[in-house]
Amino acid sequence: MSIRKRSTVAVLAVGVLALTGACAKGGSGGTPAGDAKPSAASTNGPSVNTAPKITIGTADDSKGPAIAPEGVVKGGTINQIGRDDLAHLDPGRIYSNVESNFALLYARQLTGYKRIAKNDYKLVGDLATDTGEVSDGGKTWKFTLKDGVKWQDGTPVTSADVKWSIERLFADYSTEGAPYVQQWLTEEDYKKAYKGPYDGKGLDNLETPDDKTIVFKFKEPHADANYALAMTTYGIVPKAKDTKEKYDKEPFSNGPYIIANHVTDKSMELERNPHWDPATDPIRGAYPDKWHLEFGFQALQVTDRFIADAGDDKKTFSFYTSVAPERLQQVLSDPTFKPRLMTQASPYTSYFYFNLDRVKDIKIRQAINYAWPTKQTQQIAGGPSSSVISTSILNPTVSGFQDYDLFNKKTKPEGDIEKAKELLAQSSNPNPTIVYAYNQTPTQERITVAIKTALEKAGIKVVAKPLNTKTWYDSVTKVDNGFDLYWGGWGADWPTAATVFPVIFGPVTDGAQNISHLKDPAIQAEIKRIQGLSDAEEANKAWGALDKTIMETVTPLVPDLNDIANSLHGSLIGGAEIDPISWVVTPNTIFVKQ
Amino acid sequence: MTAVTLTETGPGRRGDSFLSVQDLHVSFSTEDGTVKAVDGLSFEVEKGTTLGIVGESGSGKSVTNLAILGLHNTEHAEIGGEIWFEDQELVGASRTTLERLRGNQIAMIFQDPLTALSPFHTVGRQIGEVYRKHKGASKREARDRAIEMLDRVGIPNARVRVDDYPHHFSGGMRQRVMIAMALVCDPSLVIADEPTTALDVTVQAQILDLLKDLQDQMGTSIILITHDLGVVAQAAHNVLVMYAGRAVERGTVREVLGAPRHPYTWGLLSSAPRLGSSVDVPLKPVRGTPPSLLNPPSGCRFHPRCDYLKQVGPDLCSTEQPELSPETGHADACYLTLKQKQEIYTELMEGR
Amino acid sequence: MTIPSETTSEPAAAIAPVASGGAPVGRSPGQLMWRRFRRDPTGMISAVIVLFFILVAVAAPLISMLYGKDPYTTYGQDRPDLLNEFGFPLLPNGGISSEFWFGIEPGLGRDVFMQLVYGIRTSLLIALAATIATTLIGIVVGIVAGYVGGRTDYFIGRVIDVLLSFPSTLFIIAFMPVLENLMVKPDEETPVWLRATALIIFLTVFGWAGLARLLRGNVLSLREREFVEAAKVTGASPARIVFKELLPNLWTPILIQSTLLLPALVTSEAALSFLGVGMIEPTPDWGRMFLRGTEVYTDDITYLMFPGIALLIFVVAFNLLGDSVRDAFDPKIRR
Amino acid sequence: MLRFLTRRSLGAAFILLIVAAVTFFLFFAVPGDPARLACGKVCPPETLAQARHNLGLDQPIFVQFVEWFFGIFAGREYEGLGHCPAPCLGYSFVNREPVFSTIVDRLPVTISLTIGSAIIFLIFGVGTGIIAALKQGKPLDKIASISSLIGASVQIYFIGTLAMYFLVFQWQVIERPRYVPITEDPIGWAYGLMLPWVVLAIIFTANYTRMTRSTMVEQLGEDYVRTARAKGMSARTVVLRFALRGTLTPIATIFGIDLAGLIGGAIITETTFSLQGIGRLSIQSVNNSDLPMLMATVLLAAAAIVVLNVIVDALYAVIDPRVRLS
Repeated sequence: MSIRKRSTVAVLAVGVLALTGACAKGGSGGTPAGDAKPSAASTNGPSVNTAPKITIGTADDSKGPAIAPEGVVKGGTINQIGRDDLAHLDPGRIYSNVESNFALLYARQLTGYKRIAKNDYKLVGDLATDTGEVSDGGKTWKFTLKDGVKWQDGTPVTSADVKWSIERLFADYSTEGAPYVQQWLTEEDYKKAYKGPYDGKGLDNLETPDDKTIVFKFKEPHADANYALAMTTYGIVPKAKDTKEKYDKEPFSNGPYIIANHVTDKSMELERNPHWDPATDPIRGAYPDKWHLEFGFQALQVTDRFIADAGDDKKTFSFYTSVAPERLQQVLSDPTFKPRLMTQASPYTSYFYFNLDRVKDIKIRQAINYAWPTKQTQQIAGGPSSSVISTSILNPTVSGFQDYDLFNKKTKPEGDIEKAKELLAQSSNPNPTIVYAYNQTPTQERITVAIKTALEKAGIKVVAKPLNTKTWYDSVTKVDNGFDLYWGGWGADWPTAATVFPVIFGPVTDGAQNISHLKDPAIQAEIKRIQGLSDAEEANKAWGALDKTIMETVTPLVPDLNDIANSLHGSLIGGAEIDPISWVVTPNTIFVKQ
Repeated sequence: MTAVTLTETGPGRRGDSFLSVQDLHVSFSTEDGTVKAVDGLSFEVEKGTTLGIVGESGSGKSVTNLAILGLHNTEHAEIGGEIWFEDQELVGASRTTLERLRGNQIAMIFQDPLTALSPFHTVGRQIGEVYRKHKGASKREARDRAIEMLDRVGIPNARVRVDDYPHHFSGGMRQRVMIAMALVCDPSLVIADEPTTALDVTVQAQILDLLKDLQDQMGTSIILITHDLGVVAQAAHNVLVMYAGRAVERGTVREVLGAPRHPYTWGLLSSAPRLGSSVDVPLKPVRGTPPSLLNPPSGCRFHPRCDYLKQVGPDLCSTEQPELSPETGHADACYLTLKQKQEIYTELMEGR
Repeated sequence: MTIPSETTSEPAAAIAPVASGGAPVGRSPGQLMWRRFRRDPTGMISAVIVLFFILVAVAAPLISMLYGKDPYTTYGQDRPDLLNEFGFPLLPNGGISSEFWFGIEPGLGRDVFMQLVYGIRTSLLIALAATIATTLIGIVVGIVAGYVGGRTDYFIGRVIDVLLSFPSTLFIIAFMPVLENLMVKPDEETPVWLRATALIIFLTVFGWAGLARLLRGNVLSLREREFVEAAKVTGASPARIVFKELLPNLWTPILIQSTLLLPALVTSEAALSFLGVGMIEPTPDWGRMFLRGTEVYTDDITYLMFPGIALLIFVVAFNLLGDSVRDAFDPKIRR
Repeated sequence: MLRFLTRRSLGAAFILLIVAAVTFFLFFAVPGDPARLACGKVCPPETLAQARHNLGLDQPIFVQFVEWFFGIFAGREYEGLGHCPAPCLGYSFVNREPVFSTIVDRLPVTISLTIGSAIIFLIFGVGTGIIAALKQGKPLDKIASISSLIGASVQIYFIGTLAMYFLVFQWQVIERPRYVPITEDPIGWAYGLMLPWVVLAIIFTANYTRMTRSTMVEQLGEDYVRTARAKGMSARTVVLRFALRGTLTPIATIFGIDLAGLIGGAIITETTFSLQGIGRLSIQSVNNSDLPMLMATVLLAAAAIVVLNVIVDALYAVIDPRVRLS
């Protein structure tokens, strides 16, 4: 009995399946990118990018309660869904923007940013009565604690707690936090200088004359110490309740909420802290009664739940999950989502740095800037609605930013090949070879293809070096890394250019941030000069001007695109806004409509 | 020598014999055409007697008996003719009636005990399940019955061995288990398909004696299929010689072995060594090879291998198919006259 | 006990010729296999499809020349009228048009038809190389273990056990960088073949154990057979025994296993690329097309259909061919 | 049987030790320093050294392995994180949670995925195989062979994504798959995992149909099956008690391998349906250079393979009494 005949039909069946499958409706029309019709996203482009005005607030501004958003409703339970659980809850071990933003709910610092109105912020005293008194030419900072600031068990917050919180950052278990105040109090490699307070020895240049006052005595003048102390790393921890490593799991709250329970990677509940007094807190609104957070959801899952907006999802938002790329087109072209859509450009900056030790000829660097396939890379990253073309070193959100377009990236985003060829002709090597190293993710792989095609059109040979996602950062930050061009990003820890230029053009050592190895004496002198200026306004204006001079005289980098975060929230969520400084949805103004 | 035409299959039963096979046709459809394995076979079995069916392999012996039990796969096999068992017609019988019959009234013993028993079940279970199925016995009763049957067929300390698996038994023992399994429901007919071929001579004798004793005790009639004349001589009452799907000679053991009338039977006998004959007389096997059943030879199927075509006359054998005659008693299917048959046979005998 | 043996006797005059067919003609197993294979329609059809795929892979540059496009140029980006602002093809059905027969890739805008054609090359090359390597190692180790026996057999047996206990996919994902790092030379560009060799090495390392164990079993049983002992008795050297006696008997299981192995390796290569450890841009690769497809399927399902259907037909054809070869080679094994 | 089990489990333990050792030492050959991830954006050398010490990476690799190994049996003392109880697989580099509890937390998802799909593909696979064998050559046999052929050639990430696209998004026939613990809501559990089960089953069913069909056809030709029919057993008993019994051995072999693969974490399925199982956990451990988690997931997968091998071998003896446990 011939069994073989039976499978003749198999081949035909497969053929039929192929025909039906291929002509299923796919592709999706929409406006051709070419004719640059301003799409929904780009119209609100400019407002997305206005710099938040940050000024220093007075003692009066430091008084609570926080300014409420219109239509605010108190009470109810607010839900949050996202992918990752919070890796650290101990303020001293927090450095990422997501964890810092979340820490606002249970940890307070000496100073903080008070929201006056959209894009209008003031640095005010949080636990401190004001933003501190500076003396001794910027070396000594004195803060006085407000009355009525208490821990969740009712005990008052004392200056001893503040001193302890700073000293414990030197202990061996705490390695993740920011290093600034510790370095200013001791030396660059602060962990060598002091081993933490647990053996009874404290820092002598950190004085507590009485329960309410704390005095910092730095080795050198630091005009923006009050900004630095607003960082979550310097959140205050109770001396009596410090459980060292375990504190990272169960922090003791002096903020509006207490962490009721936490199942790692699954869920977390927060309840009100009875001893938190709104009158002492100018920053946090704390309108909902309860918080319920859930983790483990991919971007696509979160987006679909917000699109559906069913049942409890109406009272749900997500701290940092932006609309999944697959849904961007659907969400942005449908006006009904507008009231539930938050859009905010990234405060962080990213560049394609040249290795100035290897790419010595400025003409070549400028030619590459002209030939850069900005539009193509923008298209790969999801089109004009998910990233904005940037032409400067400073991010528009940094105070003192001045806009300029030296290499007409905005007028010819697809790359000006003729201008590039012209420059290359005048340069020392008309068709140079560039070793371009990139972090090997699927998107970066595709962007590399676009860069290679564009630069090769201008006669520049590109040698692409994929680096494993884990080793990419280490190998790029080595001084003699053997590459000519590589991606690098930096986020200002507080919104002044003082934390940008001195860092990305600072000392050139392995692991440091100055990966373009810019050692131009004139530029470094100018940076030193501006750092010394005491008046903030004047300093910011000078930083803005320096931005343009660096790009004109050195062109150490090609500015990368600025990502735009588009994220949705439930229809019954009010006061939801992506904080322009931390680029995460702020918990201070959010509330649940009944 | 008139060709006796058999009456067409009459409506009612023919003869009062215990089992009557009438004009049985069994053919299989294969890729290369239809194989006519059994082409018009008729025979009878009397109650309590043993019928030996003899023939070369491929002569349709086993196919016939599988047809009796209706074990052929109906998709590929067409079965014609009638089989009457007591007063039940089997070819047309429904599946359920056949199932109720098999193992209960008609049982079968297979040739190779090594593969015929399930390796996965204990001997007791395999015997017991027949008893439970047909007699509705409980597990306990079935097990006792199995032990009793194992004793009967001569397996030592049956109470222990009942829980052993087939591979724990030797070839002979396994055949005894087969027999125990066949006879557990006291069937009235047992079909033994070459039960002793796979065994050595000493065990073969024991098995045949066992069958004989059981027949005497329970009166079961037996169909013994074999290609070994010695076995037939020793165990059977009547003999049926088959060749290429048809019966060529039938009669009692004494008639067929004593005074065979069909050239093929002569051939069979002359190719079997005789105890008495002298050692250096060469055995004379039958010339040629068994015919292909795809397109069997015309006329008498044996004519290509028969030495006596001349005596019958010009090409009668190769055109007309001889029928088994006479109706009852010692019959054969050959155009040679009775006298010619006796002369040739006696001449053959002197030669030995 | 009459054994119907064939003897010629004098009065043979009237013997009719043996009724069935002409005298049997002697044929080598190869010819027999080919005759059975030719008579099997499915086998032939699948062989044609497989040949078609191989032909397309070999003639890819020719097709690219005739079709006028190549898999590397990003058409969608160079010409503004192809992709909309979100990077998806403007025309429906994934941008299928007379110019781009299978449409264009969302984002980079490369031609899907050419990606598929060159994709066959990548998958087939890697899978073929890995199959050959796996089969060779499998044969050598299998025979050595089976034939030599004793301590080496025990040792090889344990190595096989350990190898089969590794979770291979997870292992490849975790340790691909290790192999890559060993082979990369800092200055020049990472060559395409580097990633391919790494893949082949990993696929082979985890592939040979199964075949080796199977062949060891076969060799163990063959070793006991009389004809091998006979060869030994005649003083044949072990090498002669292995090549002249054992190997010819192993061709059937070897061929059967390799026809099974090839489609399996094609799918695992695609799976590894899907998981991001396979071939990297810009080498066209089906697995990576799948990865991209699953990212954009909600907006452009057609892009996912092409690699899906292509791989399905490719693997079905191979499986069918494997079935027919197995059947032709060893009809006793009823699938 | 006992002697067999002890001898084989010793062998299994030995294999697991080798797998663990190879994974452990190979981990340190992967470029990149895991400590770097546990240090902030700006990471001065001393802090990096501190981070490396906290993760125990500053000790020689061999010492780390020995400590890790004994940790499993005797538990381990961690500086600052306290005692990690007996089956201590260490603390994850990422969230400093005991790895063992994370594995225990994620295992139910993978187990549910495994059990659900296994039931489906066993029943349908073997079932269709039997029917195809009984109805050999008939149209039903043809359909079964075609579907099993296509099923065996289809890829999870293709058919899974298609199922998601058509069933979940386009026609909204079924909700997006998610995991609901069976203890809380059994119906929700089944409903949530139905789609992944079916998709997984489609691929595996194909193998079982082909395997059962070919072995069953062989078994039906066996003498003892004919004897069974000759004994008057009903067709159903003949197939299920006799013929099927013979096909169990090859089915057990491939079932052991498939089950081990599924327990080790169906990486692609869990990614396609975004289920937080062991598969996803293993990928995360690779991406985050999380050594303890990687060791745990690799060990779990290897243990599943090895244990199931022993079980399958023991099963052979149960299925076929002729097999003696050598």
